[in-house]
This record gives sequence, C-alpha cells and structure tokens, in this order.
Amino acid sequence: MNFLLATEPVAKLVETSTEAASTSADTVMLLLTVFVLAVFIGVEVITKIPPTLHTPLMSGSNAISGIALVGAVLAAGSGDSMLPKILGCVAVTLATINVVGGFMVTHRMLGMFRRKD
Amino acid sequence: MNFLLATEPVAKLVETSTEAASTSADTVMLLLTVFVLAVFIGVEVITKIPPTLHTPLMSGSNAISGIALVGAVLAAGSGDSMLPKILGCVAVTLATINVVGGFMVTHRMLGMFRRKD
Amino acid sequence: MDPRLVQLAYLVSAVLFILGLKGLTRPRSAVRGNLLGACGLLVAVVVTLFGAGLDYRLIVGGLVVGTVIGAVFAIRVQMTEMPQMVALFNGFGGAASTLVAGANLVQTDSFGADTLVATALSGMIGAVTFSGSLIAWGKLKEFRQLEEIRIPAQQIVNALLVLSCVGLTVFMANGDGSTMTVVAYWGISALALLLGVTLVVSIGGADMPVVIALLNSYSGLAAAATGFVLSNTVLIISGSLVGASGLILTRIMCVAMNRSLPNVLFGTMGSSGSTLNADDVYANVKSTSAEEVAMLLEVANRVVIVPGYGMAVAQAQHTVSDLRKILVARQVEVDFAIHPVAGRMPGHMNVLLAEANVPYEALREMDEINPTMEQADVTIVLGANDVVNPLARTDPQSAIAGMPIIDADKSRTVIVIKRSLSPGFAKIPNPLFAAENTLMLFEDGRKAIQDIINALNES
Amino acid sequence: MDPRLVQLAYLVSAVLFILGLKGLTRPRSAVRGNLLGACGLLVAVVVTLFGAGLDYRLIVGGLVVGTVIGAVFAIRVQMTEMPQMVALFNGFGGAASTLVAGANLVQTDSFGADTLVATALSGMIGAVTFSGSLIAWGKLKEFRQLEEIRIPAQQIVNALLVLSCVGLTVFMANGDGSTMTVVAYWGISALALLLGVTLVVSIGGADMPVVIALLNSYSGLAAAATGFVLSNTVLIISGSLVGASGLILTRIMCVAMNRSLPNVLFGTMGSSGSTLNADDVYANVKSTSAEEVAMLLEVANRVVIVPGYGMAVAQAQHTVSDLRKILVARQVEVDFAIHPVAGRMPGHMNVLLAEANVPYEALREMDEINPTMEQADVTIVLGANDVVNPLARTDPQSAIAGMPIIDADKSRTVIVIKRSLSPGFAKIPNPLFAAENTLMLFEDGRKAIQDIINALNES
Ligand SMILES: NC(=O)c1ccc[n+]([C@@H]2O[C@H](COP(=O)([O-])OP(=O)(O)OC[C@H]3O[C@@H](n4cnc5c(N)ncnc54)[C@H](OP(=O)(O)O)[C@@H]3O)[C@@H](O)[C@H]2O)c1
Ligand SMILES: NC(=O)c1ccc[n+]([C@@H]2O[C@H](COP(=O)([O-])OP(=O)(O)OC[C@H]3O[C@@H](n4cnc5c(N)ncnc54)[C@H](OP(=O)(O)O)[C@@H]3O)[C@@H](O)[C@H]2O)c1
Repeated sequence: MNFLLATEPVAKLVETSTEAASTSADTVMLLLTVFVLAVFIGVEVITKIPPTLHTPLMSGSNAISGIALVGAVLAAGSGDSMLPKILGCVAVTLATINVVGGFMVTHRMLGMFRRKD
Repeated sequence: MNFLLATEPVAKLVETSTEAASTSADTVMLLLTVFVLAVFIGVEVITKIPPTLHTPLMSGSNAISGIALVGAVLAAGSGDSMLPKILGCVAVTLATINVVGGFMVTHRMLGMFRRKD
Repeated sequence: MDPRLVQLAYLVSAVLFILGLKGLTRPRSAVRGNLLGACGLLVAVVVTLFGAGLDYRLIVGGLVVGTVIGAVFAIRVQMTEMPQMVALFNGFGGAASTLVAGANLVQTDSFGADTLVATALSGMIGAVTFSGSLIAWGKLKEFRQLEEIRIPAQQIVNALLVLSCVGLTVFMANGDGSTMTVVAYWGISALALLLGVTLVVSIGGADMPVVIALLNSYSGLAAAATGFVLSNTVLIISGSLVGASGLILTRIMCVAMNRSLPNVLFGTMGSSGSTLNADDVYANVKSTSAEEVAMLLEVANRVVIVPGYGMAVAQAQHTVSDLRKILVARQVEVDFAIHPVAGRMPGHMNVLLAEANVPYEALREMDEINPTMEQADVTIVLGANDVVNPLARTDPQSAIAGMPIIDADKSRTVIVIKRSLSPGFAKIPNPLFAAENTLMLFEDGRKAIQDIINALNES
Repeated sequence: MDPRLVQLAYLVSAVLFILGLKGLTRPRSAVRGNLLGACGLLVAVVVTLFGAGLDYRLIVGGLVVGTVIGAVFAIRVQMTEMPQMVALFNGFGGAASTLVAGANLVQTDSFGADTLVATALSGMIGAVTFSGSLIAWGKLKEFRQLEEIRIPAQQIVNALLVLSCVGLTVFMANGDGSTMTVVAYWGISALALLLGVTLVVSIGGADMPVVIALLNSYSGLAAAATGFVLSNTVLIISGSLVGASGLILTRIMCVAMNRSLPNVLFGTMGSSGSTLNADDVYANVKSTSAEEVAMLLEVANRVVIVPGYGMAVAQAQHTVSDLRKILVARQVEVDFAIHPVAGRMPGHMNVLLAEANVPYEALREMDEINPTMEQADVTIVLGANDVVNPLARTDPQSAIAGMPIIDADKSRTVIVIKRSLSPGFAKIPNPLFAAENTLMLFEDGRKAIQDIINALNES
C-alpha cells in the first residue's frame, strides 16, 4: 500500500466505491493541482505574446474555450432521459460554433500576417 | 455519477478497493498530467534565467531535488520492520544534507551577487 | 476504449493547446500554433466520441449545425467586426458550459459536495459570460436601446444577485441530487444571467474591449469548472489557459489606459475636475486640404501614421496601405505608430493593417517610436484621438491623465484626419488639434486618404 | 491531519518552488527566490512530519545529522569548489530516492504494475545519479586513480547493464511484492550503480560540468519517479522542475561548445584531423613582464579582462577585482568578458567575480562584448585558453571548430597570463599566443596580477 493512501483505512475506500464514483478527496486535489499548474503555464506563455498578435490571441484562446464541447458531447450522447440530451445537443451546437468559428477566423487573420514574410 | 467514471462499472471500483489502494488508472494518469505540466513550467521559467545566475540555479535546483526528503521521512517513520526504517533514516540524512547544504550555499552565493546593488 | 487511453489522448490534446499558444509568441509560427490548437480540440473531441458508447444522433446534428454556422461566421466577418464576433462566440462557450453542467446534474443520482460546488460555479460563470457577452456584442453593434437602459441602485442589485447565487450554491453543496438541487442549479443560472446583464449594461461602449477580454477569461474559467464537474483534465487545462490569457489581456489594456480594473467596471468616466472648455481649446484650429497635405508629403523624408478607431470605422486600412506604398516608392520612410489601445480591441490596428498587407516591420510599438517622433517631418493622425491627446501628459485633472500616448505633437507637422471636432471615447477636448504645428483635414478617413493619393498622383 | 489539507500544503509547497525559480530570473529577486524555494521545502517536510502518525526517533536523528553536515559543507566550501559540491549533493539526492523507493517496496504487501515500474525507475535513476555523481566529484577533485580506469569494450558493457536493468524492471512489473520482487529491485539498483560508474569514468575531466548538469537533471527525475511511487504531487512537480533545469543547462553548455550531447558523453575529444603542430604555432611567441604590462595599462582608455579556468585555479578573483578598482579610479573603462563555458561550470566566472565584489554591470556576456572588442586598447586574458582560441573560427578541422569564442585577438594589444604554453582543456595549440599583437606573461594568475598592481602603484 502506498504511503499517502495508507493514512486512509481500507474501509473508507470501500465506502467511497459504494457511493459509486463520488469524486474522492485525492482526485479533487489532483485536479486542483492540474488547474494551478495550467494557470502558471498560461501566464508564462501568454506574457510572451507580442502586442501585434493580441487580437489573434483573443480569438484563438476564445476558440480553445470551446473545449466545453467535450462535455457537451458526453451530455448529448449518454443517459436515457431526453431533457439532458437536448440540453447537451444545444450545448454541442453552441460550442461547435465557438470552436469552428474561432479557429477559422484566427486562421484567416493570421494568414494576413504571414503573407508579407 | 460523473461521465468519465461512468464508463467503469461499479464492480470494477469495488474490486479496486479490495486490491487495497493499488493506484487506480485515473490517479496515475493525473499524476502523469501533473508531471507533463510541471516540465512545461520548468522549461518556460528556466529558459528565462540569465547566464550570470546559472551557478546559483544549478545549486538551487540541486537543493530542490532533495525533496526526496519527504519520501524519506515517510519511510523512516512508518511501518514496523526495522530494515526499511533504517534505509529511510539513511535517506533522511542524505536528503537533508542535500537540502540544507544546497539552499545555504545558494544563499551564500547570491549574497555575493547582491552586495553590489 | 481503455479509459487510460482516453486520458492519455486528453493529455496529448492539452499539450497541443500549450504548444499552440507558444506558437502565437512569434508571427512566423503563429499560423502553425493556431493549427496545433485546432488539432488539440479535434483530438479531444474524437476521443470523446469514440471513448464511450454514446448515442450519436443528437451529437452529429449539433456538430453539423454548429460547424456550418461557425464557418459561415468565420468566412463572412469583416476584420473591423472582430470584437463583436469574439464577444458573441465567448457567450456561446459560456452557455455551453452552463448547459453541460446542468445536463450532467440531471443525469446523475448522487454527487459529492465538491462536484456540486463545481457544478454551481460552472452554471454561474457560464451564465454570466453568456448574457454579459451578448450585451457587450449589442453595445459594439451600437444598438441604441442598450445605451438607454439604466439599472436603479445598480451596485445594490448586483450585490443582491451575487449573494443569492452564493446562497443557492451553499444550498446545493449540501444537496442530495434531488429535484431541489436541480431547481437550485437553474435558479443560480437564471440569477447569473441577470447579473451578466446588470454588470455589463452600464459600462461605457468604448470600455467593451476590456469587458470582452474579461468575459473571455470567464468563459475559460467556466470550462475549467465544468472540468472539475466531469473530472476531466483537458477541460481544466485549456480552461485555465484561456482564463490566464483573458486576465493578462485585461491587465495590459488597463495599464495602457492607466486605469484600474474596478475603475473600468464600475467607474464613471468623464467626472474629471478639469475645467477645460472645448470652445477655448479649439479657438485657433487651422484646417487644410488634401492638396496641401500632398505638397507637405512630397518634401518629407520621414512620415509617421498614427491610426485609431476612426480608421476602423472608415475602413481606411487598404487606402492608407496604398498611400504608404506610393510614399515608399518615392523614398519616403513610412512608419505606423501603434498605440496598445488604439481602436476597440488590443492589437486591433495590427490586424487591420496586416489585412491591408502592411508588412509588420512597418508597425512600430509606442515605446519604440516615441523617442524618434521629433525626427518625423509629417505625422498623419488617422481617426485617432485619445491616444494622441497631450492632456494625458499635461493635465493631472484629465480623465486620461497619466495614460501613455503617442507623441504626435512632437513631430514637425501634424495632420489630423477626422470628420469633425467631436471628442474621442474619453469625451474630452484635444489641444493637439489647435497646436501651432497641426493642420486639420475634416473628412471621412478613407475619402481623405484617397484624395491625398489623387493629389500626389496628379502633381 | 485531513489528507486533503496535506495535499493542499503540498500544492502550496510546489507553488513556492515555482515562484522561487521565477525569482532566480533576476539578480535582484534571486535571494528571495532561493528563500521561497527553501520555504517550499520546509512546508512540505513539516506537513509530512505531522500529516500522519509517524515514529519520530529515526527521523529526527537523520534530520539533525543531515542539517549539521549540510550546514558545515555550505559554510566551509570555497566558491572555486562549487562544481564538486553540487556533484556530491546531487549524488546524495539520487541515493535518497533509491533508498526511499526500496524502503517503500519492503513496507508494502501489494503493488500495481504502474507503481512497480515507477519503483524500478526510481531505484535505477537514483543509483546512476549516485555513483555517477561520486565519480564526477572524484574527477573534479583530480584523483589520479580515476583517470587511469579504462573499461574494456565500454559501450557493450553499458548496453548490457542497461538491458539487464530493463529486463529486471519487466520482471518487477509482473511481480507480486514477494521477496523476489524486492531482490529484483536491489539488483536493478546495484546494476545501475555500476552503470553510473562506467558511464562517467571515461568522460574527460573538463566535460564534467556537462555531466553534472545532466546528473542534476537525473536526480530530479529520480525524485519525480519516487513521486509516482508515493502518488505524491510535490515530489513529481519539484522533480520535474529540477529535471527541466538540468536538461536546459546541459543544452546551453553543449551549444556554447558547439558539440552535441552524445559527442560529450561518448565522443573522443582530440581525434581531430588538424595538422597543427604546437612548435610551429609557437615559433614567434613574445613574452613580457608585469612592469611592461603596467605601462601599457597606464596609457589605455579601455581594458577588457577575459577570465578563464586558470583564474579559478589561481584564486585570482580578489586580486583582479583590486586591479579593476585601481584602473577605474584612473578613469579607465574596465569590462569583464564572460564566455558561457569559461571555467568548469556555467556561470562559474560570474560567481567568482561576484564573490570578489565586481559589480555585475561590469560582467559582459560574449555576444554583447564581441562587437566592441576592436575598441579595446588592452585585453588581459587571465587563465583562459580555449574560449579565446581563434582556431575555432579559422580551422574547420579543429576539435573546437565552430565553438563561439571571445574575440580577444581583435583588440589592440593582448596580454595572456598563464603559467606555460601548455594547452587548455581541448588540448590544442592556440595561435593567439603567437599573434602579432599578443604578449605572454608566464606566471601564476594571482601573482601576475599582484605584480602588475605593484608596478602600477610604484610608477
Ligand atoms: N483598443 C483597445 O483595446 C481599447 C480598450 C478599451 C478602451 N479603449 C479606448 O478607446 C480609445 C481608442 O483611442 P483612439 O484614439 O483609437 O480612438 P478615439 O479616441 O475613440 O477616437 C476616434 C476618433 O476617430 C474619429 N473617427 C470616427 N469615425 C471616423 C471616420 N469615418 N473617419 C475619420 N475619423 C473618424 C472620431 O472623430 P470624428 O467623429 O470627429 O470623426 C474620433 O475622434 C481610447 O480612449 C482607449 O482608452 C481601447
Ligand atoms: N564552464 C563550463 O560550464 C564548461 C563545461 C564543459 C566544458 N568546459 C570547457 O572548459 C574549457 C574552459 O575554457 P577556459 O578558457 O576557461 O579554460 P581552459 O581552456 O581549460 O584553459 C585554462 C588555462 O588556464 C591556465 N591556468 C591554469 N592554472 C593557472 C594558474 N594558476 N594561473 C594562470 N593560469 C592558469 C592553463 O594554462 P597553464 O597550465 O599554462 O597555466 C590553461 O591554459 C573550454 O574548453 C570548455 O569547453 C567548460
């Protein structure tokens, strides 16, 4: 048994699993760690982007935020009840507009920058 | 139940817990994610460090690698059998030398840089 | 598919996003960076589609409709309309997060407190982003009705809305996934929709860029919150990258305007103690003609062009690019001086001028060009106003006091092209227009430049 | 303590490490950065101590002994001995990782394949780091015996060792935590210890800095692997930060020497096809005296000093700092030209000169000072050799061909201070010593500079 988990008795773990996948303490903290690290990366990388490229950055990062599409696909495709699936479908549509439109317009814009190289 | 875990049947989860805390797929992947993100941060931050500070960087990051001390403390302090505890104790000593010596000598070195400000 | 493989693919996708943003750090690698980001999204979506047994009917429908609409938007949009488009898309992203968290809540039977809080946050931030972005979009489209909306006791209304959302979140955190929890969720979302409206509707139109960058950041945070709901790392990572990007752009704009973020969001521009009166300031304005400007340009060695929001309004970027080519062909050195907040979006002028084929070596940043403004024979201010207003340097009472400006006034001759003496966004008079060495060319930006070109060609 | 609180504290500690490294990006914030890093470690250790019910007897013993030894080392060490010290500490860190993973393996009953692989990696990388670092330390201490060790069929031995380790790892991955698994683990560690020796022992002494940076990176990776064993994020994060740092330093050194990493690790320096003979090259060497140098300095306006490994050997940094002060007092402009791989460690010269109170504005990087070398009246090369060897530019057959150098030869007069005509690390002759405008001062570095100071004071 590894050290960290050693502090939680086995009973606790069984209990967790009977709660059927309620996110365990460990996972949330790991996700939080991932979040904090990603923010650091974002700050480091984005402060290096020159002002010339700020509009493409805005539209490009906007497109990335359409990543909610992943969640939308899961919502629209799983479960049995209709309501959440319809919500999911609307979400898929909206997120896809965001993603496709965002990356395409950024590409168009950047094409203008490149032509003069 | 959340989407990702929904793909694993509950039976699987109970099984995992009877294996008594063998690291689950999820955790390992999360740890891998943390690793990759941390490498990115390392590369971004360290490429910004000027050559003047490369020796302090070397000794400072050397001190940070003494973080194995955390594992050493756990090894030296837990369990019942003597052998691993003694291994842990040796590890605590070595890692502490690394940490204390590393940070102190880096401090001494950086003090030399600062004096002339 | 093995859930580990799915997670590995998500990690690959997150790495692609990071590499994509790194690509944006240089114009040369930017196109590839954007494509890497798009690949990252493709990987994430494809893996999700095939990672679990899903019912594809609704998904495919949504994907097809969304792709068509998105593509049409992207192909049709004018570069001058970028701020509007980003605002609109932003809103869609936020709405998607709210809907996903809501759908997930209905589909599950039980939830930990963590997940419920994340769900509430996702709904709230997503909804604020959605309604706030729509209002920002409307303001940029200059819908008259929006300007007239006044919220009574606005700060109190906002505070009440926020408090109610927090209260409902606490209620949800102790919930059991019952109908009440679901109702609380939609309650939070509805209140947040309202909050988005009340927050944005009273902010001045010209501050919309700051609002949009902030909302961009929010749409990222909403995606990250949804990631916590779904224990999904790629959502968390890309959400926080976008969150950081939006916040940094917001800060850059605030610094360039020498204002604090609260001042932008809640501040009252124009309540300056300055006693300057437009009539006094503009007593000695000299106006000029395209022909006279052409004569000045003919004898100039170095010309600096300062574009501003008016160039975007007049769609004068192509014409001014032609003017630059003609002058360069006559051995004149021509630079564009780009103020960080010229226009209505960070980097707005750069995009417009790049669209018009001006090489980016000719676009000079403020800090770089200011020390050389005294060597400029002629400076053409094209639809810019606040970003060349010397009051920022001289009048500590002014609304733009301390804002760094382009030192157009220091060049030998200044030509200001605008349609009237009406003020810029900051609503204050501009002494540059009446300066000793300034000549005004009252005309629409594109027409004025075209006239100058014609005059140059005739002579 | 609530395991979540422990994890939160680990996250705080990881953030402190990141902020600490960010602090090192500027000399002004570097001291604080190092302290932040130390705080990060303190937080992690304290939380671990109180996070679970531990038996403190052995721990406290280890902590006290380690602190005393570490502190004594840190206070006593000479700045010239930094490379040795880093090598030694590196080794300790690696050994700790191996021991921790081993102890953990004995303490558990069952393990997943992931964890077992991580354990094997931790043991292997840690052990290679340990023995490799000790050898590197010994080489830097110039233990004669080490130089004489020759491993027969070295590449084959290395390959066999690596393969055996991999084989044992596969065996472990399918293991069940039984005694055999534990035996396999210690087998891996023992083989890796051997591997560390065979890898490092045949690398040339002057390439040790590269080896040390690489081993530094390994010690980080070993800690990260241990983090996977313990599911501990702070180990993973700080381990990968160190891993990245070591790799980047390695790359910087390789680029500065214009060599590839494999060439450093397995390459055979000196097998160049160059036909240059030292006797021919040194036919016209002119030597000089401290008095003559003092006379040259008296009439100079700009002096550049190029320090090299010889300055470290001679411990001449304080003396040369005095010389700089005297010259500056006489209105002479004095710069130090720092080559990125001068000395035996990246930044080696900077630390020594900082120790001797030379302000860091006076330390100029190669790329910055090279374009101005023609304006130098006198350049003093103090114990440097390869980094000023013009063959790097002119002789494509040379062992250092293509290595960027400091253009000392371009200045009006060059004074080279070294004890003899013996070559530097690259073992090739240096035509600079016989150049038209070069004068040699054959003397120990510190004594030579002191003599020049005396001569200057007498005149
Ligand atoms: N870029 C950003 O990211 C950002 C963000 C937040 C706030 N802002 C604010 O926006 C302002 C930007 O400054 P700016 O100097 O670019 O613009 P501005 O101060 O808003 O002035 C624009 C000028 O363009 C003229 N104009 C409008 N249409 C025209 C046309 N068709 N032809 C010729 N001229 C025309 C207007 O005068 P007439 O009506 O007389 O023609 C007006 O004076 C700053 O105050 C800044 O703080 C920018
Ligand atoms: N810094 C790094 O990170 C690093 C890493 C890897 C490799 N290296 C290699 O190390 C070399 C560094 O070049 P370098 O020019 O600094 O040194 P070098 O080429 O090794 O030459 C040092 C010179 O100092 C002289 N010297 C030794 N002791 C002295 C004393 N007491 N007084 C005066 N002179 C003395 C020696 O000549 P005498 O014996 O005649 O006095 C020798 O020629 C390069 O080849 C580089 O590639 C450096």
